[in-house]
Amino acid sequence: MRHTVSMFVVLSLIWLLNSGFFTGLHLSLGLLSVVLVVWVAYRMDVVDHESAPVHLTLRLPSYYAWLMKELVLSNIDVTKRIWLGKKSISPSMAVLPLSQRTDMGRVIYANSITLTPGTVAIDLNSDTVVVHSLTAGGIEDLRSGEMDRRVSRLEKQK
Amino acid sequence: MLAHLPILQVILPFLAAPICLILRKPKLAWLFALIVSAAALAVSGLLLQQVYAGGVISYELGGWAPPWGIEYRIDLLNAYVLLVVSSLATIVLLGAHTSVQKEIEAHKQTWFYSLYLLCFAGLLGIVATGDAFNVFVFLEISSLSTYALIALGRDRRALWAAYQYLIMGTIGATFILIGIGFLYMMTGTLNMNDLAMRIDAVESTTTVLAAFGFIVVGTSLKLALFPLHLWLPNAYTYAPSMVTAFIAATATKVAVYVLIRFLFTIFGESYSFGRHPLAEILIPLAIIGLLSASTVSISQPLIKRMLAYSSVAQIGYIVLGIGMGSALGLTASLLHVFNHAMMKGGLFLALAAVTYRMGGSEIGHMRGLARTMPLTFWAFVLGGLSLIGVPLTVGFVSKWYLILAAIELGWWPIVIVVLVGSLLAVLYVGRVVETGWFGEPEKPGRNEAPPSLLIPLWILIAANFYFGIDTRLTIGVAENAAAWLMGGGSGL
Amino acid sequence: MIEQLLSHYNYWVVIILMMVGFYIVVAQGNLVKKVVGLNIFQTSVFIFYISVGKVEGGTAPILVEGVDVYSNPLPHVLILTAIVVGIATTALALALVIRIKEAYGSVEESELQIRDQQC
Amino acid sequence: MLIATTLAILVVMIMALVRAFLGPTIYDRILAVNTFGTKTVLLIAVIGFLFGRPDFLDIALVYALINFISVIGVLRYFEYNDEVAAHEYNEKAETQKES
Amino acid sequence: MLLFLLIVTAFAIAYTKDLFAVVMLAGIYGLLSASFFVALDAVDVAFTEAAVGAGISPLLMLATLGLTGRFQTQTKSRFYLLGFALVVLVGALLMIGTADMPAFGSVDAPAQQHVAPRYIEKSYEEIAIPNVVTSVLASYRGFDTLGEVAVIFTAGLGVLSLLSISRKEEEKEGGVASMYEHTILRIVSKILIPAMLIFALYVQFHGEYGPGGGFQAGVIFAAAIILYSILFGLDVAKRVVNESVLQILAALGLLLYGSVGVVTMLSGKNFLDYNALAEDPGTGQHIGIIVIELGVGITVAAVMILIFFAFSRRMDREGGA
Amino acid sequence: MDTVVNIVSGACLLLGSFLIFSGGLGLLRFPDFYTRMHAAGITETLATGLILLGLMLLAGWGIVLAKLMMILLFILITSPTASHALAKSAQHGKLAPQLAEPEDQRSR
Repeated sequence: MRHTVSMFVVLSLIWLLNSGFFTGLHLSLGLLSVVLVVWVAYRMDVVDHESAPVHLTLRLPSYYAWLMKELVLSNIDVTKRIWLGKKSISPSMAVLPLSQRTDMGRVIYANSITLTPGTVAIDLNSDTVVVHSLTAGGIEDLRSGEMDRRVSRLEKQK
Repeated sequence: MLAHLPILQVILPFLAAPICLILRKPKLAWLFALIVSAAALAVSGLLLQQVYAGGVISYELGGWAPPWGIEYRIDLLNAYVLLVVSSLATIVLLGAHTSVQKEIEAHKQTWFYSLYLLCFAGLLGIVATGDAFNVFVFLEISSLSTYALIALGRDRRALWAAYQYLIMGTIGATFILIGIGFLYMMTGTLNMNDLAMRIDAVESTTTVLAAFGFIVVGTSLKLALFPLHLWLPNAYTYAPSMVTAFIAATATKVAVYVLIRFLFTIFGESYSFGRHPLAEILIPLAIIGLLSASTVSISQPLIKRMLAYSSVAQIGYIVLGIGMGSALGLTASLLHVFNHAMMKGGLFLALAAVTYRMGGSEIGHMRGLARTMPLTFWAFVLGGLSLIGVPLTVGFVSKWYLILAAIELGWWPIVIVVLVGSLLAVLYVGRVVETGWFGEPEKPGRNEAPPSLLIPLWILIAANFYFGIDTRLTIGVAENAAAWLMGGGSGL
Repeated sequence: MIEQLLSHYNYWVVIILMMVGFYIVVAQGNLVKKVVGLNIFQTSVFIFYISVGKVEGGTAPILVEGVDVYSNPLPHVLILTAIVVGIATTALALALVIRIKEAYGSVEESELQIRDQQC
Repeated sequence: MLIATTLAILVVMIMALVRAFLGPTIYDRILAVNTFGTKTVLLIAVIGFLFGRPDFLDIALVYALINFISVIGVLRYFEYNDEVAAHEYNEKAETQKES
Repeated sequence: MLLFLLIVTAFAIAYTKDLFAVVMLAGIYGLLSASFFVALDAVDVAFTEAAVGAGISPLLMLATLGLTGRFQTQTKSRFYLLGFALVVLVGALLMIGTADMPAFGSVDAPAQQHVAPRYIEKSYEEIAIPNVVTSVLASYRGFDTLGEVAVIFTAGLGVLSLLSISRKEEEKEGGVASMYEHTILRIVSKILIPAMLIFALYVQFHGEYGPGGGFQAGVIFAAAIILYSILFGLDVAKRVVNESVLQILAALGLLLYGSVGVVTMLSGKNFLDYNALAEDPGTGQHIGIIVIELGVGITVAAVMILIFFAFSRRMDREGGA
Repeated sequence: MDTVVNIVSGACLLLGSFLIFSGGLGLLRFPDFYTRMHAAGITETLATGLILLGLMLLAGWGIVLAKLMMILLFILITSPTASHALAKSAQHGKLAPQLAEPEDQRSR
């Protein structure tokens, strides 16, 4: 039920933000649409903690703030290497452990890896992630495990 | 409701198609389709009557006055073609159930009727509309459904034929679209009547010339004029029998209508023939097509294919009439549109009956037909006579007018061409008749086609003779329409 | 001549696109590629129509305060319809291609012709 | 500034296009198409501002959406054909060795 | 600039033998032409072309390629030379045509003079919605749009009749490969799909104000479902949206559109004259447009999903065999 | 105030353009598929973010801002997902990355 409500809220928000029309007609059409979509989503069996991650909402912003910082740094790094040319890169691949317990957590972790330029998560298993990195240093950074810890902290205290 | 006749004409089969899909039971769908097309036939009869009584009918769709909205504009010419299309569609549909049951897989039968109605509605839409772009839309409805219908044929070559037709047809339609675009660019309107008026001012531009070229080539592709006819034989041969009967009788005729409409109404006779050597292009093509297709059809082992080539030849006659650019020639063409629809519809229905009983329509299947299926056989013979153009049949009437038109212009060689064409028709029809009469049947004993196929077949054959003798309706309408198109008459 | 070229440049481009598309349709043997060619051909016609509708200095024909030059909406409407027709044709053509592949085991025009003559 | 950005995006689009032509593997092409798609999204957004009608961002959103779906779709069909893929890879590897 | 890219892409398509790459390039071509439409102020068209030219049609082509093989054999068509001649001929005709054309973008070209200005000047008065394209599409030329829906419906039927298999055969078929084991995709799309659906419906109901409308909404809606079926497998998707229900929906959409016309006719006005729907013309037009756009949306979504299902079922069958 | 916003947004756009261009360059210059993917990555994260941010500043409060946010969010969610799917598929398709051993790198 919690998930249904949260999905309902999110969908309504999307509608309102897009629409910008607050007349009776549009609001009622919007309500109908949201109900329809929730119903379809129910049939699709996609309404659960994975599609409507309420429990994460509060912690996400601080994580994203940290991620942004990482993003900027790694962007600068990769850009530098592009201009420096082939010699400056040392592509490498590694299997890294991960400590998240839920799929959701793993996905956030893997996507964060991919999102930061210079590293791409290639394969995701239940306790490892295969990473390809533009530089050997990228792998080392990940190995230090800061990102891993932060993501794991996200999913704690359900 | 009488005021809404023009739109009812199209919208009846149009909306019946989705309903057909919902009905799900093939028999029910058939019955429904039949009732609807009979209603459409009635509407077209009423329309013709109204046009006779009160002149051109204009119907504003959506209540918007042309040229801002789309207009349906029924004059004598399209009322006549509407009648041809809806009567043929209804008659063919009458026999469809029996044949379809045998030729099309059970779970596809409702789709067949739905597509059939869409095709029918598309053809009617092309004819009824007074808006150039609307022609394109309905052209595509009818074409897409035709491709799908052809592909329902059992032989795998049906697929290939449908694909080829699709490619050619789409190129044709796109050419027409380019042409319409050019016209719009130069005139700023899409309404045919409006176009016709505004085109005079820009007549001398090369853009209009290019539009003219694209539209003529595009429609020629659709109507299978000689070098552009390559899609036709395969498509007709491998489509399900009923589909062949329907499209052979109507689809090319509607394309002819589109050509006439563009040449005479929009561009105007003086532009089409006065300014450009259209006659010098169309007539040789028509003649070559006529003679070569007739010759080819003599040696075809598949009777359906033979008739398909004969259709190409008959298109030759029709285009010949148009190419003359005279009122008499046009009359002959319009007559032949109607007459050819009747005879080809009849002949293909006869083949449908043969296919139904014998499982195929190769020359071998025709052996001894006179004994096993006498009624079907005689229907074929009589239809064949009409195709040859024996007096008392409709085939004679239209050829007679064509000859008259040629004599009027003093083009004697054309008279000879027409006669030679008839002679060739004697050969290819004669070959089938001979096999049917003298050949030994594989399985002796009477094995006549079921009445549900024989009735529509004989209706068409009878019509061949009725309109061959009582020519008041057809000639009257055709002459008036031709005169009007040439800018002489009043549209009555 | 140069002036003509400049003021009509995108019509010329459209012509080139049309020719390329048309060439793919008529001269390529692969059935799927023909369909792609057909798409290009049609799309070029769309571009042509839309070019006709463009008005110098105009904006999209959705009315707002303070703007009075709009591009011509009519070609847009026509092309919306034509795009739909195009995708409909494409879908049908591709369905046919799949069936042809199943029935003949090939989607090359030349091979199809050979296989048809055999039977 | 907007014009400069538009130009930059266009240039990157060309680069992606070049990558799509060159290949060499099919994955490069998919990558290029994906990049091309996101750049189109940006382009539409920027053009909207450039023409002073920024209220058409819906289109950009649709592009982003369609782009994602196509890439996923492409991969789905490619996995379906992955034997072909392996075959192609081997071929390419050989040609690379030769060169 | 964009045009130049278009040409390059078109030539590349002509010369590429790897059909997979051809389809990719065709997708790019779609995106390019769509961007070009935006640059020429045709936002609605761009919207559609993006969804169709870069989305649906490459997907369908890929599905076809999955079944028919990736590489084109080297042989050229028999009609190679003839084809070339034809192309040159057509090109020549086109070039002749351009000679007398009004210059690109010119304000006083005939196309801008006769019919079009009225739409811009009067449509707000008569129909009371700001998007002129929607006004013309749904009201002034509403019948064309009805035809367009019929075209889509026809195509859907055609594809079904070509690719369908009888129910008995269908039951025999086994499981279907899906990408369910793909964790990241699964979770991300679980979040995205509902958002796409709501976005589609937003597009559906705001066609009067911005770019968009029934057709675009239908395509996006279908795209979301298609994504779902790609990821979770055809069988699962079919359990969510039943095929026979889709067929009926496709028919109903068309009927809904048509019935608006019938209703207006019964209340004494012409076919599709929405003024018959309410006392006040503005309201009448608005109601009419909303209803017909809904009809368009339903049919388009249903047909697109049907077509995609038909294609991908063939693939699954092939894969299982 | 307006000028400040304009300058900041201009700066964002410029920087974004530079980054996006670098990414495009990387797409061309890098030696194999996997490394190119990283290059594409930078065009899709920070560069996109900056450009959209620049536009957001121009847009001011309103619906346009909301939509730009949505686009940004959407790209931030889908782009790594797509890259990941692509990489996984490439690996699945047995496309081996050209790995550089550190020593190897130096010797070149």
